[in-house]
Amino acid sequence: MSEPQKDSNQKFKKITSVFKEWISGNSGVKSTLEELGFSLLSIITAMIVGSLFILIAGESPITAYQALFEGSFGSFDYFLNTLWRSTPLILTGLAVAFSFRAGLFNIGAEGQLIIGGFAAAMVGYVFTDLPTIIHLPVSVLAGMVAGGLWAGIPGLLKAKRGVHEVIVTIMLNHIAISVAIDYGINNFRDGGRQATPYVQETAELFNFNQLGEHSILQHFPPVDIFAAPAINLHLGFIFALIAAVILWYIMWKTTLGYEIRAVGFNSSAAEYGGVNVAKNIILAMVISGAVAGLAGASEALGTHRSFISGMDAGHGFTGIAVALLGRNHPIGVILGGLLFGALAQGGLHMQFAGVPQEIVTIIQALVIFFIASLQMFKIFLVRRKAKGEAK
Amino acid sequence: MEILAELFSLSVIFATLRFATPLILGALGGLISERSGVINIGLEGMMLFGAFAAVYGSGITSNPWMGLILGILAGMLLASIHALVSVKFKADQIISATGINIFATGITVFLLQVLFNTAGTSPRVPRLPAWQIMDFFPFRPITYFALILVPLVWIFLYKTPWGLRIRSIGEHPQAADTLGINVNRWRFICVVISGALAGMAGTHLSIGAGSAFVRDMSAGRGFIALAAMIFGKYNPFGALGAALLFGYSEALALRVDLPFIPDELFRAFPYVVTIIVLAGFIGKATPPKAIGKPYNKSGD
Amino acid sequence: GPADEDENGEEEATEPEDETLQVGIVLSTGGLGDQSFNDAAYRGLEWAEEDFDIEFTHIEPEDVAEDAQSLRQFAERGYDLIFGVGFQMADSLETVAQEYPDIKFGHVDEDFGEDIPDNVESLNFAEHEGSFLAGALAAKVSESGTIGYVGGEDFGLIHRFEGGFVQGAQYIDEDIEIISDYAASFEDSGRGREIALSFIDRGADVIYHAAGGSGMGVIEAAEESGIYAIGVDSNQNWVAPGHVITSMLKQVDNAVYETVERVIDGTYEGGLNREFGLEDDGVSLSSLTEIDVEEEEAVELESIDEEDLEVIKEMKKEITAPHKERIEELEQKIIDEEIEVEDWMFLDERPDY
Amino acid sequence: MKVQYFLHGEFSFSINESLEEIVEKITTLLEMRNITKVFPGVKANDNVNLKIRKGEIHALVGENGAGKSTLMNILYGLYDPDEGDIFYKGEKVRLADPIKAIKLGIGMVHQHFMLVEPLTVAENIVLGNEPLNNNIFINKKLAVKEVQEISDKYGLRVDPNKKIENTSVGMQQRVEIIKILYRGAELLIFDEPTAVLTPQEVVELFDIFNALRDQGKTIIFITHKLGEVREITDRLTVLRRGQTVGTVDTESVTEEDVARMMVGRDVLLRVEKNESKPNDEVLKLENLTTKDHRGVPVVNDVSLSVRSGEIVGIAGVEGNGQSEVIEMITGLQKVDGGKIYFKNKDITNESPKKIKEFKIGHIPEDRRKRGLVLDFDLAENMILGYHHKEPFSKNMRMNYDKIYSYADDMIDKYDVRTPGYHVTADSLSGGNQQKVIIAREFSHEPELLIASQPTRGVDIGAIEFIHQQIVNQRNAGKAVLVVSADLNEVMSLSDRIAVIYDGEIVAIVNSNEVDEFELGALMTGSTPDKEDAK
Ligand SMILES: Nc1ncnc2c1ncn2[C@@H]1O[C@H](COP(=O)(O)OP(=O)(O)OP(=O)(O)O)[C@@H](O)[C@H]1O
Ligand SMILES: Nc1ncnc2c1ncn2[C@@H]1O[C@H](COP(=O)(O)OP(=O)(O)OP(=O)(O)O)[C@@H](O)[C@H]1O
Ligand SMILES: [Mg+2]
Ligand SMILES: [Mg+2]
Repeated sequence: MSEPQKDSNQKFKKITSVFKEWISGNSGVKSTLEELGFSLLSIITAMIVGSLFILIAGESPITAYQALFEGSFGSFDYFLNTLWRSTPLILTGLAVAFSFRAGLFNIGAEGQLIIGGFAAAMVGYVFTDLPTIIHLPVSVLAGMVAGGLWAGIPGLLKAKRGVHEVIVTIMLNHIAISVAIDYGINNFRDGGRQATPYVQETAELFNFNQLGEHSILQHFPPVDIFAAPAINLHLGFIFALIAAVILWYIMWKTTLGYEIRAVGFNSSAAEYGGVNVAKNIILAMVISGAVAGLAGASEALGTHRSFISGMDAGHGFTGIAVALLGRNHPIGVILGGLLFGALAQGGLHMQFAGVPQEIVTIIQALVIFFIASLQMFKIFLVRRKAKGEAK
Repeated sequence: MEILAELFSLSVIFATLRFATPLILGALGGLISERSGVINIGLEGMMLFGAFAAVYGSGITSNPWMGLILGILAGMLLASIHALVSVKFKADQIISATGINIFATGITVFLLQVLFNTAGTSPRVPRLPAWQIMDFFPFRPITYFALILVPLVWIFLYKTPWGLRIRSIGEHPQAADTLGINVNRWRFICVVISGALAGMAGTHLSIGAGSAFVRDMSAGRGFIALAAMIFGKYNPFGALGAALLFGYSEALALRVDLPFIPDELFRAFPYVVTIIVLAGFIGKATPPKAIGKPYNKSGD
Repeated sequence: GPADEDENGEEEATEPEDETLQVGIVLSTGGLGDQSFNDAAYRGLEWAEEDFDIEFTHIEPEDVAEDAQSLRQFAERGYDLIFGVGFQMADSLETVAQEYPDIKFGHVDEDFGEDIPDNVESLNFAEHEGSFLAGALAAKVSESGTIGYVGGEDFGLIHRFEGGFVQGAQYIDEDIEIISDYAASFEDSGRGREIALSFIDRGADVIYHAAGGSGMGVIEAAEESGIYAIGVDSNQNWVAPGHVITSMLKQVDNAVYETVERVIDGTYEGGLNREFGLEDDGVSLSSLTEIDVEEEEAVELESIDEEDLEVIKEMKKEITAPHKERIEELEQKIIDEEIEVEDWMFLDERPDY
Repeated sequence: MKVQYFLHGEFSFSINESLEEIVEKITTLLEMRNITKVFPGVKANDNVNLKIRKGEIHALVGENGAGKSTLMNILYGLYDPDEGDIFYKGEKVRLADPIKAIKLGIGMVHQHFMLVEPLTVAENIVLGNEPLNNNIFINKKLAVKEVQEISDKYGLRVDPNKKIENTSVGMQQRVEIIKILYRGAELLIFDEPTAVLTPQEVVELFDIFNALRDQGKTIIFITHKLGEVREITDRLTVLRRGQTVGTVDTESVTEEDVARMMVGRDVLLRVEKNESKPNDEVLKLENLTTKDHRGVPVVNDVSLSVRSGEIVGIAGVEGNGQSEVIEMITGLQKVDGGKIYFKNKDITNESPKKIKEFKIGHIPEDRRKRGLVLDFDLAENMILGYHHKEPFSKNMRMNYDKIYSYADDMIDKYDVRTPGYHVTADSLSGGNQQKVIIAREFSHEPELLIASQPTRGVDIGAIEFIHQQIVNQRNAGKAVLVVSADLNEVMSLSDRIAVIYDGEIVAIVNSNEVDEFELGALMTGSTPDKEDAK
């Protein structure tokens, strides 16, 4: 603190090291830009191909994309709602990415999200006399714990029994639906909604459009811009960002992260290095599941104020794509989540322009294909460059 | 006693086979792809797209056999995308297959709207005829195909040179490469075959057993097929056994009321059983060694 | 918010013109093609478009999180009348309606109770009453003494169908065997078919479904096993000619049409929960004796041919016509409140049967 | 003028070529001319020239990363050269893929075996060229028969029906050889075939080489062991940093000459060490036993002690239990019977983490599998096993500043050839990977150092360095336990040698009291009393 110069230098170092780590080649900012460029290029390519489908549907791609962009970034409200839509995607993306780093494929984020959402909503509903300061954290934690335990099952089986985690997580996705939706909602709902009862106000995640109502904040003029009822953004988004930072910190700054990555890359070497492989596999799955559970809690307590059937909306699977788009790095995952969130948010506006909403789904898939395939193009370019340099 | 009789009644056995049909086909498809080293969690999407195309084909030609062909072709088409992205362009196989699944949900509903002007259930179309064999077995053709394919796939994998090559490619692609076997071409072919089988499974859902396309009608069967494949230890007969077990528990669940277990939870029974069996008795299903890794010849 | 309504409105290509009534409808997830209330509500607007000076736009939210946004988008774009479909959307609609007191709203399938906002008209249907008749007919038609019910997802509204059906069947025959199960999905026709086949294995010869796309499987199973199915929501008699003895019609189309009509007339009354039952044909069975319009339409659309129509005619004559009087009698009794059909929607514990 | 030459193919001569040139042309089977191959960031081959004569055994030597494997992979059609031409039997050829090479009669036994483990020997051999029944099914019988024939003809003992995963390394190598003979190879390339063999197996391999040469085959032989070059080859070519240093007749040079050519300076070929001064007992194994998954003992009743200030070597043919002994000491494998004492403390079945804390350093036998996380950068690899300790971390927080500066130091001190600590271990050559491990294990000043195959696949320059480091440890009063398949290494490093056979220690001898062949005999179990027992 006494040496601000040095302090900021170190900060800069840290920031650049984040980027460096993001790029596997460790070759610095230049290739980060390249990376972004390629992602952008593949998104553009996907949209060009997507426009073929729009033409098939008999609409104008230009109008459609204008609406898409308008709807996701066209106004402050829309932008905030893009953030809102990306919240569960960032969280499931982080969950999947974290497990990937440990060499595990958590295809069960979907199930963990469901179980987490259900647990959070139940805790949020059942306790009636708790103050917010206790009720909210307890409800959120309930979701994380439930998701974590749910993911702990495949972790445990993998670590102790060598059972492939993919098959177990697929099974658990189906079981989660049975437990939380078929059985859970059926036994706890009141009224005709296919949902658990609304959670108590004390367990609701704070919505940004309530900022103006806050006793202290309402005197700040800028707070007004949040006042629109159309804004759905809630505290869950902040949780997602915090989760990204925490996971990044765990993964790259702690011995736990070091050990998890070692196990992920080479469990024999990790074992040789004194790492308890089984413990780390279980931990990695539990952490991953807890984050997916947080996604469920955030949707249940923030977006729907209850656990509602259809709430998962395939976020767990989209999370796989988000994680891979983001190269399993928290920053990449946030960007990937934002992209898919923007597609979802803007997709609604595209419908108003007469384009079937499935276009959004198709574009999501195309983005995945092109990001993946353009990797090839990049390798080609890099090789060309290397050859040039070597000569 | 009645329950006991029910456990092995003909109707349960028939229902088991009906449930198992798409699972067997999916599992065989997954098996061929994964034996060559390419993970195929895109079976779900290929099934769904196959189901749609079969309805379209049967609808416009009024010939369900054309529907079958189109269903198979559709599965192959999606599989070629998966192969192109993951084998040729060497992208991560899981990301590519995830893309396939997302794409299939989007494209089927999109085409439903463009072609049938509905987003939910297609019109009914001519379905494959029931083939009564010996006045006894009451199945649709694809069920027989699935059963016949099990030994065929087994013979293909274990008795023919192609099978030998495929197995070696999945275990040690460099070894195959050094003997002049074109690893990536074979992988491409295997993925496309798996798409054909998944497409056939989807066809069974839409115009084999049924007669119309309903959005998202694959309803997770592709994933269950994958589970059957792993559960069956990457062996065609093992996959058959696993698919039959899953089918059996589903068939039973619909017919027998078990005491103590709420109905809704009993639906999860096959999945729970699978986990318990995997954890307790069957032990490890060892996947092919080179699975999931794109093959790079000469560092290119 | 409402403040920047103008800004947004101006840029839109679909800016509503002044005279024409602009109607928006947000369908519930599952969307168009569900052969149920989404389709029916949409159809009601199509009719209205033919008869009145209106334009309408529909939106299918990608997931439940989009409901409120979709409604609000219509409001922000200055639509005059906005419909929401499905009980899952009710809370969203209530919120948005309160934000835009000057816009009129309509909602299908949820009773808002006393607190209904002044600018909302809710359209509700006594599915249990219609299902009662379906159950009664099933019991009449069944020769085996075993009938079945297949639901889609397992929740309140769908229990209402089940409840009506069970009560109707038991009214006719106290000892009738009724088997029921839920497909846990509105889209899994494969499971719907297998459930129906398992019923058939257990002797069922009439099966009623309230299972959306999964119900397609039920009808297919009935057709291939040579037993009878009862359709739901829309007229499904033509789907498997000769095997669907009737359909429990839920006239969402009429109701929606009439709401538009009232807005055009200026007789629209907000703050009202409308109930449509047997009395006003809000729910009913399709004709047990005559060919219905929808069945004729199906021929025009070439979904079925004349021969199929003959089969339907024949079936009606042989199978359902003999029970017409009894069913009509029951209908009257319900209308006269001589028979009280219990609504199972809010039951915590469904009775054993 | 065109001449049909009886050995191979057609040659064209111009009238003004000298006789020498013509003879050269006729006897040359293969010529690689100005070959250049670039990998991202590396010029693996830089204008390399190589001429191979018909019927010779030609050694290709050079340090790790000199470009030997790359050159051979180009010849076998696996890599496409960026520049340069290949002439085979006088004709310019383009080797687009292995099929082309195989058709021409070129076969290669790769450094890492190219065998599919769950398949049988015969299946591996016929893979890609399967004999058929009805044009559809593999004719297994014929396959086995053909394999048997080749096996008989060249004296290559294999069991055609055994699965590869159940065969010894030596047999796997013979399978590789049969694989290429089955395809009618004339020119056989061997990339470091002896690295994994026992002395006896090497002798066998060389017999095979001779038999092949007698049958008119030509052999290119890559090795790091100059004794082997001396023993079996006719000529040798040296590569250094991707370039050809030269080709010479083996007889005309000494090992020192070759070593100098390879590294560009003088090299110490023998380990220099003085008399050992052993002190207290540091490690004591008492009746150590472990069983495999079938319950068969793999290590049986092994007792051994290592004192401070001495190097004890374990000699043995691979697969006789030495790996398990090491893994039991280091906590990586469960001990089923017996005790392990470290400085009189019972450490039986302690966790690997605990064992590390006792200051027991371990250089594992398989650096790629155990020793390194290949996808980690060097810095992270340098702290593997010590990552939870200060200064690298505190309270679970990693301190990367410290880690990086430590890694820099280690790279300097242990002469790791790398652009920096930020590259992944994967991108280093084998020798340099080994140095990373050595740096890591030595820098924590172990009381007991366990070194398993410390120089396997490592070039002479690096071997010299690694051996010196090990001797330094011993001189500093540390206890050292060395396991090596390389007899030379065991003999020159160790003060005492324990010979292990079939899971049991069959003899413990002073290293200056035995010779290579006595040891070799002990290792294969042919001790007099053993034979009596049978
Ligand atoms: N596929 C590849 N991609 C990138 N670089 C490579 C590749 N193969 C080899 N190299 C690099 O090319 C150089 C030469 O490698 P090569 O394998 O030919 O060496 P070598 O002489 O066989 O070494 P060793 O004695 O260790 O086997 C090395 O610097 C190596 O890192
Ligand atoms: N794709 C690659 N990129 C960079 N370097 C590579 C690549 N593939 C191989 N190499 C390097 O090429 C060199 C030669 O590889 P090779 O397989 O011959 O190993 P090696 O150095 O001989 O080690 P060892 O014999 O101990 O396994 C090694 O340094 C290896 O790391
Ligand atoms: Mg090499
Ligand atoms: Mg080497």
